[in-house]
Amino acid sequence: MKLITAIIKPFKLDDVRQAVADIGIQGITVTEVKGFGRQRGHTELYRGAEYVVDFLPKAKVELAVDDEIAEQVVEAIINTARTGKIGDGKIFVTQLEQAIRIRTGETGKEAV
Amino acid sequence: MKLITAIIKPFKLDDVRQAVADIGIQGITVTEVKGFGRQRGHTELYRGAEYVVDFLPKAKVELAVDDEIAEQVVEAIINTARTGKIGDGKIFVTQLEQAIRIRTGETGKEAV
Amino acid sequence: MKLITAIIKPFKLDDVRQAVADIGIQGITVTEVKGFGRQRGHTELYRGAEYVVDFLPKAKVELAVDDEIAEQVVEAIINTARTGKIGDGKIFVTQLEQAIRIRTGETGKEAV
Amino acid sequence: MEELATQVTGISYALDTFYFLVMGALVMWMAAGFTMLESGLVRSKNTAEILTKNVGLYSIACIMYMLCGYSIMYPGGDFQGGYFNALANISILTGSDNDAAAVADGSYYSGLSDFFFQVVFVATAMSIVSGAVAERMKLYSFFVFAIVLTGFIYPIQGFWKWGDGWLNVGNGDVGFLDFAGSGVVHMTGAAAALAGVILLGARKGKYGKDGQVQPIPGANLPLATIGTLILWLGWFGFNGGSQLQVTGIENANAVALIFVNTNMAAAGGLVAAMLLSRIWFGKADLTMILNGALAGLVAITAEPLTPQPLEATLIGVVGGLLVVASIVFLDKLKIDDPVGAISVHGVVGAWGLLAVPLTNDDASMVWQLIGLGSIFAWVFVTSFAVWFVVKATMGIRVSDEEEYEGLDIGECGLEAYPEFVTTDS
Amino acid sequence: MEELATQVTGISYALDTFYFLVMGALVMWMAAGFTMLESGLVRSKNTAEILTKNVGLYSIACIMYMLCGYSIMYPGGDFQGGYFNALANISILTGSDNDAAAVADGSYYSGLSDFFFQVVFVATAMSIVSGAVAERMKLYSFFVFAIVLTGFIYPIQGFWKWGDGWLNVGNGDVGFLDFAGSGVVHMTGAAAALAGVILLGARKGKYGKDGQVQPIPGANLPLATIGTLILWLGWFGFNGGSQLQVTGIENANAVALIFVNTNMAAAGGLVAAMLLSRIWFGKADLTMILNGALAGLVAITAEPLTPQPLEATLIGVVGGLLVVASIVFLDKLKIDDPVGAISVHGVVGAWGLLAVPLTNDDASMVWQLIGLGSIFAWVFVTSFAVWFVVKATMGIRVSDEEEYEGLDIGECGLEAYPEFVTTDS
Amino acid sequence: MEELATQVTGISYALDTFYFLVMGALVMWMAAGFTMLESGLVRSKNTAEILTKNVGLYSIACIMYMLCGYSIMYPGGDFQGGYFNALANISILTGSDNDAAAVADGSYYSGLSDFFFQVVFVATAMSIVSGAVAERMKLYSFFVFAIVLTGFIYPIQGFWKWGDGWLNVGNGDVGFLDFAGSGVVHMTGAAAALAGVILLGARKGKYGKDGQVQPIPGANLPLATIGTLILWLGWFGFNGGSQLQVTGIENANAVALIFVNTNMAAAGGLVAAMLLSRIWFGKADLTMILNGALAGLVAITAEPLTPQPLEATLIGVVGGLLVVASIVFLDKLKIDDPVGAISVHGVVGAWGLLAVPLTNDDASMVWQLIGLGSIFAWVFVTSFAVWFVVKATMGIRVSDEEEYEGLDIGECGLEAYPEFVTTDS
Ligand SMILES: Nc1ncnc2c1ncn2[C@@H]1O[C@H](COP(=O)(O)OP(=O)(O)O)[C@@H](O)[C@H]1O
Ligand SMILES: Nc1ncnc2c1ncn2[C@@H]1O[C@H](COP(=O)(O)OP(=O)(O)O)[C@@H](O)[C@H]1O
Ligand SMILES: Nc1ncnc2c1ncn2[C@@H]1O[C@H](COP(=O)(O)OP(=O)(O)O)[C@@H](O)[C@H]1O
Repeated sequence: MKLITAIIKPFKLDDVRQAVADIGIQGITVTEVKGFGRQRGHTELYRGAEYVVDFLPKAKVELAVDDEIAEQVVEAIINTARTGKIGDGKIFVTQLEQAIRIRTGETGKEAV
Repeated sequence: MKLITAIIKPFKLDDVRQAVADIGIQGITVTEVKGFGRQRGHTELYRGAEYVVDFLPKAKVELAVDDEIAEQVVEAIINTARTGKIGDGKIFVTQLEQAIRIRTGETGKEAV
Repeated sequence: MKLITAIIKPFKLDDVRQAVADIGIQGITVTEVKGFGRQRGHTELYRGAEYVVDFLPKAKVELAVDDEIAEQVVEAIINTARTGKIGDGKIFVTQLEQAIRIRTGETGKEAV
Repeated sequence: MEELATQVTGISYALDTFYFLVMGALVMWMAAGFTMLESGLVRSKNTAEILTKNVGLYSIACIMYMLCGYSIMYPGGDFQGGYFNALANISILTGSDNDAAAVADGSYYSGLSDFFFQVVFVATAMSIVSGAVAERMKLYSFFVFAIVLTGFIYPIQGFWKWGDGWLNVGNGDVGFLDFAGSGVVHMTGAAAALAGVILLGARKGKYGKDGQVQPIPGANLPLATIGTLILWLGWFGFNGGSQLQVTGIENANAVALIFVNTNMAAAGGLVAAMLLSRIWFGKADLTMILNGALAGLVAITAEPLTPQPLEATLIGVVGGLLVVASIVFLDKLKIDDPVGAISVHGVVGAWGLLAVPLTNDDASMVWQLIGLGSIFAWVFVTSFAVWFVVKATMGIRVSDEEEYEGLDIGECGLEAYPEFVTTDS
Repeated sequence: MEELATQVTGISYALDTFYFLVMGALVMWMAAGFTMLESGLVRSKNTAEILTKNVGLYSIACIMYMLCGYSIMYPGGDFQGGYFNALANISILTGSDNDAAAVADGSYYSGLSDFFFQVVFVATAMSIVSGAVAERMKLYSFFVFAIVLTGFIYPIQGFWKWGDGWLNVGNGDVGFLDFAGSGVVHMTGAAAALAGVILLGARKGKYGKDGQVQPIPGANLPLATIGTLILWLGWFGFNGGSQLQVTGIENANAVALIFVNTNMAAAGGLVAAMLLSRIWFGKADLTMILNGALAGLVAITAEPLTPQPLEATLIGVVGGLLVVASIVFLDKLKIDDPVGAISVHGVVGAWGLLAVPLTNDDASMVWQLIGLGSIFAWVFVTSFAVWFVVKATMGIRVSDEEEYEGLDIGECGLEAYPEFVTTDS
Repeated sequence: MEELATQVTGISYALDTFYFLVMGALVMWMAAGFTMLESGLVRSKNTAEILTKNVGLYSIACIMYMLCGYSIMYPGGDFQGGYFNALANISILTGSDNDAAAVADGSYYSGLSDFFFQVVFVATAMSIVSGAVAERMKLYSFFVFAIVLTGFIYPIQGFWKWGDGWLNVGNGDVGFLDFAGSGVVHMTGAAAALAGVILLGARKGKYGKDGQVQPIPGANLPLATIGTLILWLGWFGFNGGSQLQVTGIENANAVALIFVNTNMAAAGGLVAAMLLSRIWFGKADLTMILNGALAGLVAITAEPLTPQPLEATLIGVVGGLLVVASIVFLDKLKIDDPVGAISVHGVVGAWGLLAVPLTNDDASMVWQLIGLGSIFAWVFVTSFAVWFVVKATMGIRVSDEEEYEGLDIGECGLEAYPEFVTTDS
């Protein structure tokens, strides 16, 4: 199994969820994160002094998937999360040794 | 070493912490995440219009553990986090190449 | 490639960012997490009753880096995040199978 | 004896002036009510901007009404029929006030206390607009409109009724009554808002592709609630002060009855909206409930003096039912009003005007409709024109990116809650 | 001459009426104080519901008191001993008020201003209940209780004292005094709350297995603080208006002294709670400090007129000490009161009653105890019965799941702070 | 006839007393304004502490002013030149008030109403300090200073001007005027704050190594905004009550003019700050805008009666411009004032004093400078000494760790927003 972690623009989250659901992924876990990258944050002003809020809000999407569909999932994320503008984010894939569904104790493919 | 990541129901967090502490785990890291899965979110209402809040708050627990006790930890989490109802969550296990304690620079087993 | 995950004290975040940027890392992703460890939380008081807030706010920094500079990055983090006091945090390193830049579809080294 | 009479006159004058000032201060406090209500019902990313809009519009309203609005609305004896002649009548700037002779002549309170009371009314009308156009309008375009509304559009129709113009009872056979301004103030604000909203369009994402409503919940309901309660308190001044005098048994009784009726109408509106919301939606939707209380208040404003307390409660009840239905209905028409201002002040303002003849025989339904129609038409048409010009020149809507990112950063450069982690919405 | 006398009477009547209305408006403002205080001291997931409860109960109280409460409490001359006969006396619905003859006869303010002042008192009593039962009670069960308390339970005991019933000084050798309602209003609210809390039980998780207290911190302390300051301000109306008249040197001096004493008692209570909290717990617990100020206010309410300012301060100090001890003690008894209402209004309300004889010789300790005991017994027993019936029929407590998820979603269908990320609690 | 005269006197006395109490209640309400303003402009981790500070200082101010401040400031006829003799004059503690004879002699309002009005002024002065020293000062050290300022430093300079001391017009050729306290109250607060800030130092991280300003945004701008609007409302009492009497045509007109001018100055200050902020920084910085309104209010406080409304607006405009410039300038000097209190109340307070001769011929620029200088010098020097002693004994600054973790945990043991997830800052 693979653990796919995608850092995406938050407003793309709904589309990405839809896209992976279409492939048959039934569950994902999302975290609000701050991204620092080539895309720059914005400038704020407070009482005459400027300062840079240098992070950007991003959504981190984690999905555990079966090896067979991993590539397909990655493709789907790329296609939906891409705007073509800087800051679209990254996808990281790592090897997942085991996945267990707590409720049933099922493992592996059955668990995700 | 293994990195064990468990997505659990938030109100089970204290029990899980206790259970893994009993096994001798001294540290864990917890993140508030939003889970999308088979368990459905709830419906809200605003000015006459309904809408679905389709995520559920979940706690993501991360523990770096020594290979030897990994299984035991997983068992402990399953046993305490299980309610038997849908949405109990998942446990993911990945291989950890290295763990370092920043304060001392210790690595591996000593570090976790 | 490696995925380096560092749990650090939040007020060290800026220094760590600076340090890894100096090595040439262009992007990082940061999550606010709660840490439970040897370092204890603080006691609060509410209407005459005490209670322990037993977690500490920590920053989780994730960086995908090329194998070659992984060690250098880990060193840099250790050096800047260390205060020598308990609670400085941990660094975990895992193997990254793949990294993709969503915007361009670049993979591997080019992507991070 | 004569000395005593002078003393008594001085006391009477002082009491009426003091009453007027206290009532005016309560109405001024309504500015805080609108500010909190609106800042609670927008998203967090637009909160600093709506705060800025509200405090800004209040100040602009005061300045414009001082510079010309007051003299347009109350041209006084010298008024010869031309609105703009009225600009000459700017004694307010010289701060002269009634002397003993004027008082002997029948002036029973300070002219400046009248100005103070009136100026906070204009601000109220303008506050109504800011809620309806929230979360997407450019800040300075809004302020330009505020200048025109408070300096000209409002005072001109205000003159019709309260400045002794053609809509005033006593001028021929006119039977149009609007005691404290369901029409002159509230419907005016709503008409201006409606014109703005039509030209502005809905917030991005409010209406789905198939027309379904996608709610955009307000970020901070305690603020919306305290805003409503502030308005409720301030309304005692709004209606109670509109009696204009408290001395004398009759006046004192009148003010007391107005306080009771104002309170009962709000209570009735709130309970009605709560029950309707419970029956219709299955839940006690707090935002509807708050709008219900405000609807009760708007409904009783046109005539808080002739109904008995029980009747006042029922007038409020109808207001509360109407406002819930109206909010749902306007959403069907895709008229996007984040705080429900058009429903509360416009639809229910009209109801308030039409309810007058039910308890007051001096009003005729025909004249109420004439008054309603002419005020609405005047304000809507002129406002539409002004918004149109502003749109064509400065633009009235922020860019899509700014709307997405929030107006706080774009317009104010800061965030209302910089430290709090919010979900992106 | 006669004309002048008439004018003077008109002014006097107007001033007393106006004073009464302003004081009443300040008391109405206390509704906002309770609303904010309570919404700051509950968890974020129960905030919209407590807001709904507060604005709803205020409205219900106004309607019930108009429909029957006022006539039960003040049956007037026609009262023949039977409480429910009083229902006949509903002149309030017809809005008649004093005419010149009645004023000549000694009526010195508008009857409707009296109703306005009284109605906001009932709402105050009911507000006290909502805080104590917060975070676990069903919304509509609460409203059913509100109907009974404000329409019947409160007015009946109110009649005993203020409606010229058996507890009123002047009726035989009665020496029970309760100037503005430490007992009639505050302890009444607390007794009703206590009955409810006993039947309702504590919030899940408040008390650990071994009985230790597990604090459930309030989500928003700025709101709790502004709520307290609103109550402080409103209390000037609560106590100051209870003099019932301001004209005449003596009355004016009395109202001034009441303002000063009210303020000093609050200050004393606050400082005392702060110091005790510092010594006992080692920290300046803000929630205790706020309760201390309210305790000072409740304590002085039974007699704000006979103490000197320094004595008033000390009466407040004792209130402030008592409230801190009481809150800790009630938690030991596992009486779970999220906002401390039972301690502030009940325990300290009793202290207020007992403090009257210290400075006022017209009160006797025995009669203070009789009054205290009979009001408490009446309200507690009848409230218990009503809560019991409601529990047996509609139920009073939400399900465990709803309590865990928060009452906002369950009862109101929305969230108070939908965008803000909160830790699950 | 005589009876009627007595009645009229009673009414007149009552009206003036009632007016004074209502104005005083409005000023008391300013305490809530400062509390909200400051709690909105600090970081969330210091919010509970600033709330505690504000409610605590208000209470301390009331107690100290009762115990000795009032008699020092208004020693009355018995005053022989020695300040501390004044301590004998503590009739306030015995609650005696004017009787008929005293009223016949010319006392036209209750002495206790005067105390009430004055006591809320002291609290205002002290509130100014708390904002400037926020986020780093020890709670109890602050309270110790509060005791000294409100009990001694403030009353002594207050005596100079308002207690008929050497700065009062009528004493020889003195031409110093300060109607409602731009100097006596506002600049006093600012001078004490400045002394504290100098000894205390800036918040960690406020100024970068190369001296650049690193903004520390306030956590909750809706609170800051409602705080400002509360202050705006309260200021009608602050300035309007300082006329001291409302009966008589002239007094009533004066109070009305003061209301209007107060309102216009605030509006002018707000708009000026908004435009300057727009031009200078490119954005409508809400915090500057709010400070602009307060600056307008402070500016008009020294003389709200002689300017015409348009002049009042302009005096406010200058205040609004000054405050923006001053805030930026003080940051250059590394004087760290989280809420801008020194600029709003000090710099603009001075402007208010200097603006008096522009419209009032009774004031001379020389005497305005003398008054300004002597008040500032007295307050600054004595405050500096007190802060210095406190620093040397108890310490005034919390430890670096406590400052980093937030004063809420350290001083109050709890958090203001315990459930909300905040970014660490
Ligand atoms: N090496 C990295 N490790 C972890 N996260 C990264 C890395 N590089 C970028 N990111 C994340 O991806 C986001 C987008 O990256 P950015 O450089 O701004 O644009 P792009 O995705 O177009 O290359 C960043 O905000 C950050 O959250
Ligand atoms: N494939 C997956 N990858 C990542 N997280 C998942 C995945 N499936 C489920 N989850 C997480 O686990 C939670 C519980 O899953 P759910 O399907 O609701 O019930 P159950 O755990 O009983 O199967 C989800 O809310 C989500 O956070
Ligand atoms: N085994 C572990 N797995 C995951 N996170 C850990 C583990 N041990 C510690 N941590 C994280 O590291 C932080 C610091 O650990 P702690 O034991 O307090 O001090 P130190 O870093 O000095 O050993 C913890 O707050 C927790 O977030």
